[in-house]
Amino acid sequence: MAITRRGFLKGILATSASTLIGPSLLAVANDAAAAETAGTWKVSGSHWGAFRARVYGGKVQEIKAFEADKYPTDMLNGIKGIIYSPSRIRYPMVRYDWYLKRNKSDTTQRGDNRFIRVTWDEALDLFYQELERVQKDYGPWALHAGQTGWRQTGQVHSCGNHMQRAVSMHGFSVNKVGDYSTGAGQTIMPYVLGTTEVYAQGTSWPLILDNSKTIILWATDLVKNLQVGWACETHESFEYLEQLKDKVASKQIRVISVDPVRTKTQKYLDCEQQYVNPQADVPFMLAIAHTLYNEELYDKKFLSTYALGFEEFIPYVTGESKDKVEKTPEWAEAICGVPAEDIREFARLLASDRTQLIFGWCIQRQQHGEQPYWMGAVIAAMLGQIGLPGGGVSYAHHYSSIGVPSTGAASPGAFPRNPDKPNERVHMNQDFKGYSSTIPVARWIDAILEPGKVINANGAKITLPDIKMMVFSGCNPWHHHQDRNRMKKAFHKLETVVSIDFTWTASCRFSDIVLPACTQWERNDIDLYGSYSNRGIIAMHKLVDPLYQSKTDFEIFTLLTQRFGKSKEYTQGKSEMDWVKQLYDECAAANKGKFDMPDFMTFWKEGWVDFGKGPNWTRQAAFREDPEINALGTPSGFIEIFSRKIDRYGYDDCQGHPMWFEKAERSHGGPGSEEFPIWLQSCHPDKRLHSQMCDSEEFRATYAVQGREPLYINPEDAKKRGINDGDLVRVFNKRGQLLAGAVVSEDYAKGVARLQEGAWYGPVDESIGALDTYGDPNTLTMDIGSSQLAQATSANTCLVQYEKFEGKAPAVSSFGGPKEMA
Amino acid sequence: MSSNNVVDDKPSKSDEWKVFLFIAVILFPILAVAFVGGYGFIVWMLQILTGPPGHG
Amino acid sequence: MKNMLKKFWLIVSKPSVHLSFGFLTIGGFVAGIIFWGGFNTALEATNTEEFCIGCHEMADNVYVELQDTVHWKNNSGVRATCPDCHVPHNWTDKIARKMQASKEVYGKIFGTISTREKFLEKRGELAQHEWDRFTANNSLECKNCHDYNSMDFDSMSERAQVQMKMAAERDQSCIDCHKGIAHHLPDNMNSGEGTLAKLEEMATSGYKKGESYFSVRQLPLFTNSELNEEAGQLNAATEVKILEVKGDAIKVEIDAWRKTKGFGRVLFEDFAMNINDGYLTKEVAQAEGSMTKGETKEDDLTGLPWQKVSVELWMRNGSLTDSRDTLWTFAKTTYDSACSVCHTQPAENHFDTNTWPGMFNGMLSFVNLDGDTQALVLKYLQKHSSDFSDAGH
Amino acid sequence: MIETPNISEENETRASIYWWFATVFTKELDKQQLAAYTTGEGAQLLKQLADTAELSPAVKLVNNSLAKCMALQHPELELAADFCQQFLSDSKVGAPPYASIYLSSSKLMYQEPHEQMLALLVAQGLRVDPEFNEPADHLAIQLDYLGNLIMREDDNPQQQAEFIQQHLLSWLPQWLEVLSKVSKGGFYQGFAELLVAYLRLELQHL
Repeated sequence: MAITRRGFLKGILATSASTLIGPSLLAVANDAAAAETAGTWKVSGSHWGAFRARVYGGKVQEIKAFEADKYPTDMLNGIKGIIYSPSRIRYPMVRYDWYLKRNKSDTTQRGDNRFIRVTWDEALDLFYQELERVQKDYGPWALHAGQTGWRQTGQVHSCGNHMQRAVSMHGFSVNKVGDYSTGAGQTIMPYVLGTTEVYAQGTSWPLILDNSKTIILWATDLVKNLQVGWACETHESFEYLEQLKDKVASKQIRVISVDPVRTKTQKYLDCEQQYVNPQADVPFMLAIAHTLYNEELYDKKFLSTYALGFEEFIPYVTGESKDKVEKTPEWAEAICGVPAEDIREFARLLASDRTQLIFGWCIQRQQHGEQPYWMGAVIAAMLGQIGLPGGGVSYAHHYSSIGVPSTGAASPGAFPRNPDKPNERVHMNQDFKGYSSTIPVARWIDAILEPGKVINANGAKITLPDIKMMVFSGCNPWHHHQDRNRMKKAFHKLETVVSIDFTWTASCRFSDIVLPACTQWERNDIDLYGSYSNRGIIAMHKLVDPLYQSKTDFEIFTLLTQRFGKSKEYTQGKSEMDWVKQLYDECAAANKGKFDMPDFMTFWKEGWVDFGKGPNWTRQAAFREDPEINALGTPSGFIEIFSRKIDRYGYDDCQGHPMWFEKAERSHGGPGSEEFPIWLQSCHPDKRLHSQMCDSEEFRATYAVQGREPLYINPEDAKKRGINDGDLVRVFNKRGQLLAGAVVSEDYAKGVARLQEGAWYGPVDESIGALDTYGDPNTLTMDIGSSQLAQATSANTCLVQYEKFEGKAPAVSSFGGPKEMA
Repeated sequence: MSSNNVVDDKPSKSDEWKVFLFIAVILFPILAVAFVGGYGFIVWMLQILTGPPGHG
Repeated sequence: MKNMLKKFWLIVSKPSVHLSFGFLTIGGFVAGIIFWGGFNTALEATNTEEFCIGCHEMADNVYVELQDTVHWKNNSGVRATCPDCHVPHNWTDKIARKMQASKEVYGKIFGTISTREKFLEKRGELAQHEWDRFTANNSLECKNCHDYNSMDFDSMSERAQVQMKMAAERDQSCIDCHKGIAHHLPDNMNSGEGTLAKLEEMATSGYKKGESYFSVRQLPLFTNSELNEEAGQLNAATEVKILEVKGDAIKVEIDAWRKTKGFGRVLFEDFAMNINDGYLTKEVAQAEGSMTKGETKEDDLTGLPWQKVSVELWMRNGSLTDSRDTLWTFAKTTYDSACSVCHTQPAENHFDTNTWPGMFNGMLSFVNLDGDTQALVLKYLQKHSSDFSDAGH
Repeated sequence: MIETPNISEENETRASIYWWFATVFTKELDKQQLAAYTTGEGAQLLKQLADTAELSPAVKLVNNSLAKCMALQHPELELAADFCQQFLSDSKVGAPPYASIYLSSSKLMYQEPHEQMLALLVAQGLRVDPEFNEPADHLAIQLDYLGNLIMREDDNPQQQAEFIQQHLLSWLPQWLEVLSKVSKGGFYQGFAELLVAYLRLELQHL
């Protein structure tokens, strides 16, 4: 070593940089950690399916469907792309300008701005200080921590529960009622059939298969939507769909899909389609009622025994009510596009034998979305088959294993959402200063923009609160809410927004404090499989430790509550595994004597407990058998074709009985269709759960077009605009504009286009009206309440125009972390 | 029988009677009860190991 | 002694000299028959009620309790005695059980449950043995008399029908639901198992004539003081006025409203409010003179006619409390904890009284509540709805 | 034995320089460190490095942007925001320093480069400090490891050269390119260029 080989190092002393060299990032490995096995198989699950995963070297290597799942979806392939996405939130971060100026920051920068990394301690201190400030400077009316979403599966770490329990232990805040999926349906149906219907167990599939002669799939795509479930899904319904396919082939059951689109289900079953113009189902239904009535095909005895208000409804059909319009098939044809004679034939078919009506949720996610659901119940009541196996009406057979017989087993509870002692919070202030403490879920943007405004909702007067701070956990409103550009305006008015998530959603980019949660596969949990069939319980083994600086929801909110001295109350002194075990043990105790469950350790090792198959069950059968004892939950206890209660509310957009109301926008000759002729349908996606898994790059590439969300369009419409399959298109209306990739398909009728909801929002810049680069349909949708009754989302009342996109397309900015301002 | 100290080659008729009565009236009934009881006891013990009697 | 055995062996091991082959065979056979008869008689003697209550432990505790139950005295005159339920009918299991009884002999000698206190102390453990046995053999002894296949579901009350049909489908073990059907339940059951027991704990004791009380859970109603003619069912948290106390039975007055559409079987707490107070059988609801009928008016919101009624019926003395507050506290806790599994549950006063049944039914798919608790929680929600508190929004 | 023949003072210096680079790409600068770069030993170190022609353009970039930054109200926060933008966000809006993003076909994290690094660490009886909890193909971990390699008792220039070529220069040029697109301030880009130039210089001597 006599000669220094590197002249450039001359004079630099090894020690000279001591203050500039941090501690080593490496540590000596202990033998145990170094010992590698060939990998272990662990059990876990997701909304897309329960699965087993091979974990090796601290990494999820391979995922295969759980053996009880005989019909796994290919979405399992997207899971690794979620865990190892480069868009994961790796550290707690705070928006730079907010960090400097707190609640007085420049909020117009939101969504397109700089963040800085902070430590967990600092981030949680800031979060706590903001809760404190809002409670002290304003009051409970200024904080809205009530928005919740689909979370990840697992009952212990259910993120909404954690956030709400922790925030509630600090003080009161604004809450919501309803949800974005079924807002109109769940509000109207209790008036008509006595329950929400949309979340109720339906008649068992075997009974439908054995008894129905005709099945009407009304705006429902079973095969698409049953791929995902509220709990760890095992796809039991598909067994019955397979049997139905056979029965359709052998002509034992006639299935008709009433839809402007050829659905995945229609193609799978190889069944018939009854095309109907978008948003024009109600005229079609009224004409069916007209035919049933005129041709005396309706069940008078059923109506008089089980229903009220038919006499008040029928003059509307016969044209004797105040609008003096007879709802004849000819009248309907002009609106719904179904030839009058076909409508009559359709009505006769319904009445000819046992008919099961199955509705999806799409048609209640539109303006006046209450009406088609109500009218569906009226037709079912006229047919008189409600309560019979394979007859009547269902509003949820496309959802979370509804229709698979329930075992009746008790399912595991959840980490409690509410504080154990409701009246012991840090801040006891319950003075909402005249504002409402609960608002319809989809009206929070209205509240931010127009605080103090009084609106009608379900018979009540709601005074919209002046929200200053929002907290979101596992909730992505920048996916599920309507009208992005309106949201941008609203977000300019918010002082502080906190988001807890595992990946950089648009909601996180529009936030001030962003906290990294780990994914569901980085924690231990317990869940059921077969959400409505209660088929069994599954262990959700932690596959790998939380990556980067992410933490479980349990830990995040334990640390937050520590800051106001409530962490012990929060956790009840129990650890994550204590909770998993407790939920299991409580479930075992509830099932004792009915379903044998092994002790916890055996279960945890085995990974699951199966309860077997349940007995068949018919919806409303008890009511049919004895309408007095088993009265419905309606005001009268009977099916209410006419609701005096709704009538007395005096709303012009939802009256005493189902009616046809023209929409604010409607294609095929309706209002606004001259300027924007295309109806945009934003239904639940085929390859995601809402917005979940959109970030999984490789999987997204399997369906994206030129890296954009596919826009499904009709060949004739495309040709007229010079668009070929695979072209980039700009879709626009007065509310916004977006880029999408064209998929030209005969499945879509003229004037109909589909962009599946859940596509992530990524505007070119933070300005209002900016072009969305990936294809989030809610850039274009309308943010109005369905009616004064439900005040639900009206996403499917939306007209657009589209054109071939020319020029250099901006890069997709939907996926990835915070972006510096241009 | 205590008066008979010598073992005869041939048992007397009364001896045979006595033995017969002893076996038929005392010994075998006792044995039978013991056997049945023992059987019951064994089943009981097995039940302790394998749980109470089940159905079908 | 040795000689005696030797002589015995000599006689036994050789052919008989004096006694004929026929005599020995017949004699042995006859002795066998006599023995078997005696054995069986003795065994049966231990299989009688008299034998069972031969010791004061049984006579003073479980036997006395049995006498209050339907297994002792009922319409049909069939009585179940101790061994009918507690001794297996299958021979092997019966013999094993008899041997097991040696433990009981031991217990008797050492006075394990010689006093009421000792017995009560040990009741839980003893009961558990029997429950385990019934669980394992799927309540075989019960089913010797009560067969699912022989049940006439139509003649059962609606509530029983639902439960029994469900149980029958799975051939469920009777003891799953009917613990304590012939004897009292162990004391600690109240704190340990089930919400039913928790509800029962809230009941007050000693009811005064003329005072008003509230049911802690759903309770059967009868037309007679012998409590064997069914009249319907009282719902949870329903107010009743006590008119008469007669041993185990009490006569109560229920003031309620009913809809006059149909049979008018369902009783409601107030006019035009679907707060369920219980229901009557068709016969009682339709019979002339079974109730005092008051004013009739039409409910404006449904157009249905309602009628004020006052019904006097008998029920079992018990399961009543003098205030609804404890019931409401229990219901609120249950609502807050059990119902927070899914989405945020709506505040009590978010809906009005008649909207709650529909909303609550919609929530039930996700929670594990038994029928009594469901009824109670629903009534709590209705009684705290926007009709009773105006700060809902 | 004050000096072992194999761990020379020079090697200590070399290792220190890698550890210094590792620190730069691990964490934002605090006020004290920022001061060290404007007037203290950091400035001196940069000055010494700038004496070498190959390194001087990069050092100039660092110093220029530092001077610009110091004129702002919160220089250390501005630099922290730059750091966050460039290294802590994802590959579409930043240039996260993970080999997997640039070398794997899936563009996901924790891919083959991570597993290769993990194998190297395990072979040396090392692992990533649980406090740091990053994948093993994070640039800072790779540099830290390289420093350790230099400090090992057996002089192993061949091994060092291979490591630099296979595990660092295999992706750093790509990274540098992405960085130059997303970087607004030149501070961290300067450091990145300095690192790559330094590695290339090292290779010539190994």
